[in-house]
Amino acid sequence: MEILKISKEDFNSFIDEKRTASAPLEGPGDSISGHAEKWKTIGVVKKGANFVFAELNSAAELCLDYDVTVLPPKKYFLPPKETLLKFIPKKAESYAAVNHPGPIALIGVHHYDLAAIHLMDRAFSEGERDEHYMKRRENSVLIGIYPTKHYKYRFSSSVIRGQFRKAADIMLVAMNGFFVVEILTEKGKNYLQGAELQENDFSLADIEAAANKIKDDQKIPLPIELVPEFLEKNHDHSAWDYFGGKCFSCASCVLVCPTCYCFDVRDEVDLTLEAGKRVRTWDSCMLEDFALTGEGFNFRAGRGARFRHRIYRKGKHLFEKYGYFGCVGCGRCAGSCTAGIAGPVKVLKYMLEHKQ
Amino acid sequence: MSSKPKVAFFDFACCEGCQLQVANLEEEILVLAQMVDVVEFREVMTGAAPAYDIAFIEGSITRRADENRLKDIRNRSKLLVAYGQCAVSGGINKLKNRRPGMDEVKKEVYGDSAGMPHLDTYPTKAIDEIVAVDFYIPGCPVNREEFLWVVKELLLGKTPRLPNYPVCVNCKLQENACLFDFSIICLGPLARAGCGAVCPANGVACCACRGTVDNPNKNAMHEILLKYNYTVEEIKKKFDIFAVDPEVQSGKK
Amino acid sequence: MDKERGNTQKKRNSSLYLPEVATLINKREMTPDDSFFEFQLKNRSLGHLPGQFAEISVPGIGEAPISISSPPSKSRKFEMVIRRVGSVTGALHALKVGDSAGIRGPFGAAFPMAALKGRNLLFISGGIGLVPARSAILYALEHRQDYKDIIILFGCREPAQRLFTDALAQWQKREDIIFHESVDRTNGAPWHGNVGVITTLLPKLGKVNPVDTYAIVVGPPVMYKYVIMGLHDMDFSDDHIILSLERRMKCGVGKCGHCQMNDKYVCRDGPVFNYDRIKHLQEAI
Amino acid sequence: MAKNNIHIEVNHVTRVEGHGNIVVDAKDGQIEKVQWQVPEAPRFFEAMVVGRDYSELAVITSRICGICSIGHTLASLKATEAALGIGISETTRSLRELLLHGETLQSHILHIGYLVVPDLLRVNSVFSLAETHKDLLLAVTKVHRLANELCDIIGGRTTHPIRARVGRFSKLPEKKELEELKSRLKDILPDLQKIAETIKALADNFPAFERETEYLSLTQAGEYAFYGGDCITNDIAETIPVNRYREIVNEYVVPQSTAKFGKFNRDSFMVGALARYNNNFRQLTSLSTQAAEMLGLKGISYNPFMNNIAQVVECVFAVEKSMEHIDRLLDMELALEADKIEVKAGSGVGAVEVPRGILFHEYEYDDRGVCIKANCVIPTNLNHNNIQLDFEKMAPEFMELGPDELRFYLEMLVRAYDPCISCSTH
Ligand SMILES: Cc1cc2nc3c(=O)[nH]c(=O)nc-3n(C[C@H](O)[C@H](O)[C@H](O)COP(=O)(O)OP(=O)(O)OC[C@H]3O[C@@H](n4cnc5c(N)ncnc54)[C@H](O)[C@@H]3O)c2cc1C
Ligand code: SF4
Ligand code: SF4
Ligand code: SF4
Repeated sequence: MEILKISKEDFNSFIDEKRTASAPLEGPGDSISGHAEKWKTIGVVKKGANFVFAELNSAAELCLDYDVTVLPPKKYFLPPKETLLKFIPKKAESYAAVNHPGPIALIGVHHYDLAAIHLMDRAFSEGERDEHYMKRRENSVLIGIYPTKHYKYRFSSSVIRGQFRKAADIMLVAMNGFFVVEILTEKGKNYLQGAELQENDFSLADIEAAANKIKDDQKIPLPIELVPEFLEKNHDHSAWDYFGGKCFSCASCVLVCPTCYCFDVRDEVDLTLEAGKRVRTWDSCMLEDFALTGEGFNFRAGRGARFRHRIYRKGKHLFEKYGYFGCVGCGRCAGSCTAGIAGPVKVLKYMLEHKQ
Repeated sequence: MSSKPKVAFFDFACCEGCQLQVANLEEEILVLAQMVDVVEFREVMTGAAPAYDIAFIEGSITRRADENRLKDIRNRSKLLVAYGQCAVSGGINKLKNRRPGMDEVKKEVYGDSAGMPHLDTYPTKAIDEIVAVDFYIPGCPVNREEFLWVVKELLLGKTPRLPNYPVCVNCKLQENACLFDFSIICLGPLARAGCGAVCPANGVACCACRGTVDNPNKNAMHEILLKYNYTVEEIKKKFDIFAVDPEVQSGKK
Repeated sequence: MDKERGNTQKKRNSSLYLPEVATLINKREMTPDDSFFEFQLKNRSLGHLPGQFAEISVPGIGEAPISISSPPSKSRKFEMVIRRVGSVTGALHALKVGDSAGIRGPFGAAFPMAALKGRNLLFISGGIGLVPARSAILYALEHRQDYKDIIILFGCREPAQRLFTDALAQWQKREDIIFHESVDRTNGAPWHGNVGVITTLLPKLGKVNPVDTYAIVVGPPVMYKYVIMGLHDMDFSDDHIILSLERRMKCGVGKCGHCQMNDKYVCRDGPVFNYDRIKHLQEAI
Repeated sequence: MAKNNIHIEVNHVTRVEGHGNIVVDAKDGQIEKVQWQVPEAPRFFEAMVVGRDYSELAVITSRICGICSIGHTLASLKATEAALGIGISETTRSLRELLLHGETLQSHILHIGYLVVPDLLRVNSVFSLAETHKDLLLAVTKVHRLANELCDIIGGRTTHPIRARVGRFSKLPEKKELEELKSRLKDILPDLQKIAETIKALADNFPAFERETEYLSLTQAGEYAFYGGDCITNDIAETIPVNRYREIVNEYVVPQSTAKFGKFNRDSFMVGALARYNNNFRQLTSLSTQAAEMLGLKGISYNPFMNNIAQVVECVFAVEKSMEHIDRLLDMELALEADKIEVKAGSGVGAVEVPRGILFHEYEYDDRGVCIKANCVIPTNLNHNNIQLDFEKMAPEFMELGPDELRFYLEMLVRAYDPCISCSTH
């Protein structure tokens, strides 16, 4: 849409202003404008040896030069635990929806995470629209960047295409003390109103170069278009027993995955039993009881079957449904798996090497 | 609820740290005291009652006399909840059972007086080795939130079901750095979650104080141990601290 | 054969998960574990089709998917049969007439009753599978002239677990229905009918025209494999076998992931499936 | 029935930690038997730890007592560090002292607010105070909650601390947390004042009973001792280093108790807040000195019921000291220390003052750092004998009041010691 630039200092003071603003905001889209709320501003910060997305207390905390965050930004749109409804226990007349997110800005979202958000957007808007997720998305501005630091498990270049641009409102590229600012949406443009934006003197080629600066060590070992069919044919591959035998069913791989969104719903009440809420929490298909029914049948009782399901969801089911590979190649699952088995690259390689 | 359920708290051999967690509920314990009728709780009140709707049992059993007292409580209770790892598995008190025999144990502590009758003891038993237990609240100590949650579930007539997934889930949600990344052997992948991964979050390996998940993948653990040059015995010894046997499915939920 | 769906719940701006209120107007015990419930919505009919389900909830306890067992109706009333297995079903059993519950739905794909017009219908229901099947059976009986033969096979574990005993007795008597029933074992109860698993009823049907007949099969997971084998023996083709599957479910609208088998969401793509559409799915049966 | 025939049998005194019984028999106005019995089930910790790795000892012995788990953890760490020859940094020391003060505050306020006040008001439990003394209860819960949160922030958990390890802390508090903690500590001083005033108003209900005994505690130059120091009593002129603790505690087994008894220069001694106060009161901080004066504690007291009052004074002390340590920590560069310990054979003793008095742990390790011998001497151990001797003096003096009152005051005396009975039996 538009390509401008801003100095890093100006950018930082601008987001700090947004963060602390108390006057009514001209926000993106109808849902935000008129709110007298400040922008909750989320950015990448350091936590011990790792990076995480967290609310910024100051723009100075931002670390845009990072390898990967522990959890993906999905936690802001599908929180690990959120209240869907409130009620008075045992009084069905009292059910009321809870859904009024304030505006948030996410700064420094890597392109693969944006691709994942695009996929989540599809999942939560298509069919029955999930207002809880969608309102949060509508009330958010996503400011993306291209990875600038190597991460040994990343393989995003072999699986994502341009879809990340469908989620991003703004893309940044850091260059010589400046950010090149690519404004992709009206929302992004509104957000940046009042920022010290200057004419751009960089070429598109510069952006391209920056976007592709970091080369991945890993890649999906076959053309992704062929993956669904490959998986379809290998439902009974020895890989499932092999990996199932090593898997702890700990769900680390799912919790850190930006394209996993399975959830559980349950009721919580106050100790007085006078008020309660229906909450949604993250759940995971890798956990043993995930498919256990009330009458005690477990439809995915085996570790291998659960492991296979996760891989199929990424490489086949989501791919076929949305037209984009269901894994964005962030490598988080590979990096967080204690057993060292969760990465799709590793799994596909094993399958190719061990033709059943 | 028509009339408030009569609730009692009892303790056997233990450090009473779990009932302290109940006391640590602060203002909430006053709310709790309005929701239920606390009829017996020796540590904080004077009073006794003939029967209970819910009896919370803390501690493990180490003597015949305590065994009888426990059976008597069971007979007078509709629901019996074992809370704290001492009650659930025998907990730390079972370390005693790892020693060659009770005589040696007694001698170690009481020396020449070890033979005196009032010092008698037998190998530590968990509560469900003696009476039927309806619900378990594991942990050393119990997690206050989980205790309250169980109480609420019972008040609502629900069946409290403990998390059946490993501590790693709690860890990931807190975005802790995994201890294996620092070559620290953590029992988290086998241990039952629900503690909020307090130990890894504080830089210390999980030692499975809440027992294991129903179906821990011990083969996977064996492989990891080999990778880090540990023996199975060394790990089993870690599980011994809280009397958890990853080889035996406890069936405790 | 295309999916048939009722008019799903009115679009709600606030939340997909916000239930409406339904009042319990009638309840009776059918077996020690199963009770019959009749609910009434405030100001609309549920608008379901046979085989659909709704999410029913008790605030503070939780929500559970339950089949609607009454046939489609313009009235505000609908019926369910609920087996007490855990927390939510237990709390529902504790409801008294006049109490209310939360309702979302109807959800899911229905039995293709319109597409089956002019055919023979073979209902095979095991245990609580009779509950969803009942809405289709009653629908077919209400539109008796639309269908040719109606065959009903019902089996359950023991006589004490028979549901809708009055209806079973009626169907037994009706001239325009072929009805057979069996129990796995009598367990000491007086019983003069067949004893044996439900597939032992199939040979009693004699020659059934597999081309003109559709089998509607609902029962516990273990039942499907054997019933399908039996139907294959009777030369049924896979597209003439219609199943209703059960899975764990949380949202009912194809998001939470619990009911997923391969790429299908049982809550949206099912629970009613044509067997030929799912037989290749390793996680289906 | 003769008027002065009394039989009292309290089977498990309530509102104390653990199981203790009181038995009194009197015929014709003559006490025939008065006994403090400890039937608590022993857990045999000294045998449990044999064969375990040095790194696990504090984790295990922390479970001796839920209420003073921090004290056990610290005594255990000190013993292990003494045995392995490990020093600790300023930061670690300050954090440990902070933890210890948090625990003292937590334990004392719980005892005073939940267990003693009901006696002073003659009700069965703190639950009955929810309506009549709401303000007091809210002050008590506020202080108790903060004390717990302090332990949480510094130790990683309120009970059975996680971060305190051999030679180091496995995680450090954030400066922000420390600053906030300090301002909240300041905040509760008025609440403590309110609690102190309430206790003062009720203090007449403590009986005027006295029995002089030997008071044992740690002492050190310059500071009212909790974490460091040597042993002192009012009967000795020179301090005795903690590694010679066996000369002082002289434990022995009696048939009435599964917990061991002890004695030094007299037939019994007393440990705990009053013993610390009696030995070290000149070293109290300014606010705690004021609190002592306000509560009528001046100089040495021989009334064991004053242990409760000394606890109130120590609450104020703990808050003041905690704030000091926080200031000290805020001035330091807080950096996580590496876990690098070289094991060797050796033995060592660690002692700290825990809420109920002086606590000793002693371990011996082999060259792989595996424990081969252990001994733990718990403060309530050391008090049992003193309770017994107080009973023997008190029973005849209070018999006049009738059996119900006698029983009441004997129970109240037991509570005054704030005994941790399961801990003493361990
Ligand atoms: C499409 C569809 C239609 C249905 N129709 C009907 C119907 O018409 N009638 C009907 O009665 N039912 C029906 N069901 C089943 C019904 O939804 C379940 O029985 C119900 O959800 C159980 O909920 P609950 O809260 O009562 O049980 P829960 O309390 O959730 O669990 C019940 C039992 O499951 C086991 N269990 C559950 N979770 C765990 C765990 N984590 N660990 C160990 N054990 C566990 C326990 O043994 C427990 O007793 C249908 C289900 C579907 C999907
Ligand atoms: S992270 Fe690894 S061990 Fe854990 S569930 Fe995933 S694949 Fe299994
Ligand atoms: S499957 Fe693994 S690599 Fe792919 S998006 Fe999920 S976490 Fe990232
Ligand atoms: S630190 Fe332990 S509990 Fe946490 S993720 Fe790693 S293995 Fe799991």
